[in-house]
Amino acid sequence: MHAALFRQLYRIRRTEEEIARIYPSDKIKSPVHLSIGQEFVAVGVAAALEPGDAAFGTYRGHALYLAMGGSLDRMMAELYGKATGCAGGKGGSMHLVAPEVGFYGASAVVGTTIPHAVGCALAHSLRGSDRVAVSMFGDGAVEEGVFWESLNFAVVRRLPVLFVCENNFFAIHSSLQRRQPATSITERVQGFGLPTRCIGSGDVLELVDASREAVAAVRRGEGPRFLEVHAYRWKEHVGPNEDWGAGYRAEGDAAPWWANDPVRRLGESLPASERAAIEAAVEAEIAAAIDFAEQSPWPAAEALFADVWAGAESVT
Amino acid sequence: MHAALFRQLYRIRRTEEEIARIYPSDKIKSPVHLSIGQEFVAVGVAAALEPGDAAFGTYRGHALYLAMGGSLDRMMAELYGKATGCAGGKGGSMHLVAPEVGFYGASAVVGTTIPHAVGCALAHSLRGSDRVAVSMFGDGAVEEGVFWESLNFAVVRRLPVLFVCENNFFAIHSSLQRRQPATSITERVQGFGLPTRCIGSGDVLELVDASREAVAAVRRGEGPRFLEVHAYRWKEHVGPNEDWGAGYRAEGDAAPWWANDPVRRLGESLPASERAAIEAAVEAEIAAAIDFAEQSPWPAAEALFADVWAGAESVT
Amino acid sequence: MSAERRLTYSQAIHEALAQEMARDPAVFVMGQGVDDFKGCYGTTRDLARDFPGRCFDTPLSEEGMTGVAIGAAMVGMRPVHTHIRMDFVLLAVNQLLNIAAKARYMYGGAVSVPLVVRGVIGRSWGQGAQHSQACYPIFMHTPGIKVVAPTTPYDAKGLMIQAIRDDDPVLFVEHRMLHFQRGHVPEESFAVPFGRARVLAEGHHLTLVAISHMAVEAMRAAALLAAQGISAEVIDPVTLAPLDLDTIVASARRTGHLLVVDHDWTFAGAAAEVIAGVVERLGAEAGAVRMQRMGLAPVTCPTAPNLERLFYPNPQSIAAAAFSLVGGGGSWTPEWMDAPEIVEFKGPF
Amino acid sequence: MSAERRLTYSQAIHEALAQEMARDPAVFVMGQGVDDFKGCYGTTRDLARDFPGRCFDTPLSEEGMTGVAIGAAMVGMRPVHTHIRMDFVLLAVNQLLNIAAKARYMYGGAVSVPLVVRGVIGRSWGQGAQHSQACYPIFMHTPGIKVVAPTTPYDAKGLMIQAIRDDDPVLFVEHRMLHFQRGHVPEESFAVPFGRARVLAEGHHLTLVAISHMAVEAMRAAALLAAQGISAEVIDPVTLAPLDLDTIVASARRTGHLLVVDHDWTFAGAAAEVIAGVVERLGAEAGAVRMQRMGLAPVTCPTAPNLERLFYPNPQSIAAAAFSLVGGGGSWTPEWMDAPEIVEFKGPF
Ligand SMILES: Cc1ncc(C[n+]2csc(CCOP(=O)(O)OP(=O)(O)O)c2C)c(N)n1
Ligand SMILES: Cc1ncc(C[n+]2csc(CCOP(=O)(O)OP(=O)(O)O)c2C)c(N)n1
Ligand SMILES: [Mg+2]
Ligand SMILES: [Mg+2]
Repeated sequence: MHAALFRQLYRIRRTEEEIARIYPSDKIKSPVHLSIGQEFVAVGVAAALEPGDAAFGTYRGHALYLAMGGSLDRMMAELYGKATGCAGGKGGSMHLVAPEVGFYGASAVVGTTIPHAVGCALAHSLRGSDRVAVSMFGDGAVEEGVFWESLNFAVVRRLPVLFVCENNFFAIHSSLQRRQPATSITERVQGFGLPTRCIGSGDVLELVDASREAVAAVRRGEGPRFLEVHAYRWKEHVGPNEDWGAGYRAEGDAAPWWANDPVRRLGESLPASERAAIEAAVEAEIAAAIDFAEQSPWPAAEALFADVWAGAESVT
Repeated sequence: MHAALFRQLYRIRRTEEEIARIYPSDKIKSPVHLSIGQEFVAVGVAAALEPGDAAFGTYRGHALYLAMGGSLDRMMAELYGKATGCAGGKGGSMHLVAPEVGFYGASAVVGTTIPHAVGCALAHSLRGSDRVAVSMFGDGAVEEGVFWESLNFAVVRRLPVLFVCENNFFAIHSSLQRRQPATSITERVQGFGLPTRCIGSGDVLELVDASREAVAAVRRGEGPRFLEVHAYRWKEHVGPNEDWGAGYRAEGDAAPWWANDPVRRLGESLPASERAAIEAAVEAEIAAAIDFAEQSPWPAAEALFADVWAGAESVT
Repeated sequence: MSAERRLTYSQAIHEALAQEMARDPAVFVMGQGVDDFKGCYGTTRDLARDFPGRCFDTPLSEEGMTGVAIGAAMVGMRPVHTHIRMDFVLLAVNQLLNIAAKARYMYGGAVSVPLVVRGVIGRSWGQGAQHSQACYPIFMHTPGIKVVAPTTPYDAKGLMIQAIRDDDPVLFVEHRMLHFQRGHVPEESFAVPFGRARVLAEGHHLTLVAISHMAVEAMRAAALLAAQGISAEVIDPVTLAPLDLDTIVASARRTGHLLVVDHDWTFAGAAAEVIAGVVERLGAEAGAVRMQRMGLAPVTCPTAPNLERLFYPNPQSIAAAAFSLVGGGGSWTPEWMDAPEIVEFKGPF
Repeated sequence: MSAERRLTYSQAIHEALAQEMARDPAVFVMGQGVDDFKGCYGTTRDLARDFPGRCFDTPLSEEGMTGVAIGAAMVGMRPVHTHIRMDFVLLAVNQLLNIAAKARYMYGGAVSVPLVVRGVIGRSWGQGAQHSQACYPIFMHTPGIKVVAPTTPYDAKGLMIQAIRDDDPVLFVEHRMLHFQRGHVPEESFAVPFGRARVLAEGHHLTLVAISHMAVEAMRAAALLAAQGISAEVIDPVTLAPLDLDTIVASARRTGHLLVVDHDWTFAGAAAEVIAGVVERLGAEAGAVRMQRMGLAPVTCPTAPNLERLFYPNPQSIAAAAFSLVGGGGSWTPEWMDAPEIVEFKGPF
């Protein structure tokens, strides 16, 4: 398992580092929200899922898309705005999607996909399926009323959904304590009477265990569960740079997270040769994906008018 | 105090009974949501307020409007759609308003006035005033995301607002257990870290005490508080009739509330002569209000175009 | 024989829902009160009994429940989400415009949202400011969501079936005063295609394009006008997006006069679109048609009965406007006609 | 001398806010990130420092915080609620339309809501489906809320001051590509009244009515057209509700050609209103003016740069449409003009 998890983590980390490297070239003409430092959250949760399960995420979605098994080539092409992108070049970094692996899409409006996961769980429940839906969102999303509405309905109907709050303590430049009460997110959710757990360690293995336990219970029909996972964003909110000088957070706060970096730690736990093989394979895959993106064609002009409606009709 | 409370309770009860009596005549051409059986909630809370405090309510708003000191004449005229109504006949039963006594208005969209009370409290806080804002809403409003958004902000900013949830266990024909988790509303709110209290007794005196304690703390700057008050709606959701035959609730559930009727109980605690005097005065006041409403003129045709904009300008 | 089968608009919607639920297990109905004894004006009555688990009540969470419906639709279900008042759909605009209307496009065709949102609109018994709005222009304006507003029981059934089968999100607009109107409805399942207006009455002096319940009022106005020797063609657009401009333009070109009567404010609304669309389509010939809009007074809806009467277009005011548009000389005050469905309505709310 | 004082649009808004906050203690600024180091494109920078407690960050709760602003306004405060993207205002439509726009009327004049809502609109750097919408027709359509969309720094300052002082709710529309445009702005406080369009360039062959950033693009188109001997009058409506139809009608009547260029979809939108309003106002003379709309492609906004270029009107496409509207013979393909503010923009987001 360690090798597989490391591969996932390393692949996401390096992919995003490459995105940051490429970004100043203006080849990626759209905002990117990097998960560098937080990859373990998506990786740890996705490791607990089975085929047929589904996940719904956010604009900070490269990690979840890849952890769910989305094509790296098509993601990179999407960032470049190419026809071969997972959204045909029409969605960009904020709207990754891969229904073929159960990733039903990312949205740039905070909180909006939370009820979609619940609706997917409702569909599973109406169909008598034992598949599970996962909703991943940030600490900021908890402030949107739709989170509480979604939680309420999921609990009332005992739906097979796992809520995962990726708490990185900031929404853009605004710290958690400026936006939310002193009680923890988990404490507030507990009041709704569902099992919750908070993982503050940054340990991907602990998260995998917790996710497996939670997903198994949800799959058994025990109703929704909630996980809060602490993490830290290493880059600026949007874009390829660091922003320690901006003044809204202290570089020192990041130090424990750097020291604790799950990518490095898991890598170190592997035999050197195994690790080197994984790294080499991933590097080759990323280089190929960038190449794929660069070589791919732009969408044809007609693509502008495609995909508005299901049929060919023009409506407005 | 008992006499004053009884007067308020009796006045609201009898006013609404008169509305129910008049309603089949079609003189009141707009939906009415009666508080019969629940009057003690508005009365108990309003008894804790001082001049300059403010309250925000719902379409089931006759009780709060009157408890805050709104003019009975103008309320009755408003129900009749007359020019002398508190909203000039343009709002009807669902949009009572009386800023002169701190009642900033009722809305027909569930949950909408909750953030207004918080905004009013914000204004008090920005001005350094020690006035308090009260938000009254039903159990159904707790399902709207805006409730949680409002609660969150009030706690973060420690605003001088008292939230009062009037829990009558139904939203239209839908029972609480179909709509919300098994945990109580109070338990769910507690997670936000503010002091809460739930009054299940239907006892107006207990509620007055609880409200005074809560309002005093809020006024001292201790931040928001939350009260849940159980009550029971005796009439149909909207309209003048009973609806025990409709099948969505059992008449037996109402029995304890009838037995416990605070209007009757408080009345019985008064000396007979004092009670009789209050009743006679209230009956005369109600008769006069009905007469006022019936005699008042319709709004002039020009009133159609007034009050859209602050200035005289026509915009669209 | 089938021509004699008459149902109310409410029954027609009910029949469409029941037939589609029987046909396709992916179809389900959700919304506040859909399973209660009133059954949303009867449109959902007994569906919860006949289709266990597939017609259910929801919490009071419009934004969240719309998102839930969207999520279910994304994975292949066909929800019909019912709102007893369109005004409450204003709580769900974010989910409908930012997600439902955009999902297919922003995901490059990978995701569909086959969702029907029913919104009940319109006057009745002093509903006032927040319980009477039409709101459809909001949805017409944004690509990716269709808007239909049937007037007859026949169209209500056929368009509901079409809306459910359609792979795009559809806003289904129902006027409360139409629910108990009766008309011919075949028993068998049938779909009415989107984008076709109906000519309710033929005429040659002027074209009345009238939306939703205004089509009923316009037919009454046409009767008043006929008595003055003015022959009005009455067109019900039926679907607002897509809009059948062809039928409207052909009629307007023929009559030379176009009065658009909306059950909504005119400013930046559906009636503005009809006029602008006709003008563009006619191009250099636009001068051959006199055009005008008519709709709600540009104010919030009042509850006082006398003001409410002035707020809405009615057969009298429509006929008077039409009369002056065609240049009918002198001053004519058409007689007041009470609409029975409005006079008789006192609930259910 | 004052004529030489040039500010950016962003600085002009900042100056308006600071001057009004200094003048009236009831004025305060709230919104996500308004007190951070980016200060909403600089428009709110340092206000938190200069006016302690009166410029503050909020949780991510658009509906709730809009309600909070409304509640504060009801009791006499004058909040300026800032949204870094108009798309997020879609979460608050219920509070804005069901409450802010209606409070005065449904409470019979007893309550005012002097609220300013700032919404940043428009393209930039592949913002895509959910970060680029204009949304103003939603608000234009409903009585009780005003909508302004200034184009120049001068108007940005003067209209912000007017909006804050106005006793009605006002939606203040700012295009991201305008924030760093420069222009003359007097230092003293001044208010620009609502309801007056500006003629940005005089001309006699056709009238270009262009909204928000499209006014900048239309001026470029006018330059292309001038080189072809076509003289375009460019009108910036400045305020969308109220709309200054007088100025537009007078110009269109004179030029005989009206092209409305919107930074939004045309269907049931602002451009439809302009056309319908002009048609009604001209009445029997409407045939003397050729009219047409132009706006976003009727699709969701894509992120691929080549598609985004096709999605928006640009000087070239505006000039070409104008050329064919005035009946310019033959085929003319105007040269492509890159807009510097678009090419240079790469954030801040
Ligand atoms: C409804 C809405 N409001 C505001 C924004 C602007 N915005 C984009 S990302 C973001 C921060 C969200 O914080 P969080 O949920 O903690 O996620 P993170 O970015 O930290 O991963 C905000 C406020 C938005 N996209 N959507
Ligand atoms: C946003 C919204 N959704 C739905 C409705 C329809 N509606 C009117 S009253 C009501 C029930 C509200 O229940 P509750 O808050 O418990 O108040 P009660 O009527 O019991 O006093 C509903 C659902 C509404 N008015 N507003
Ligand atoms: Mg965060
Ligand atoms: Mg209730």
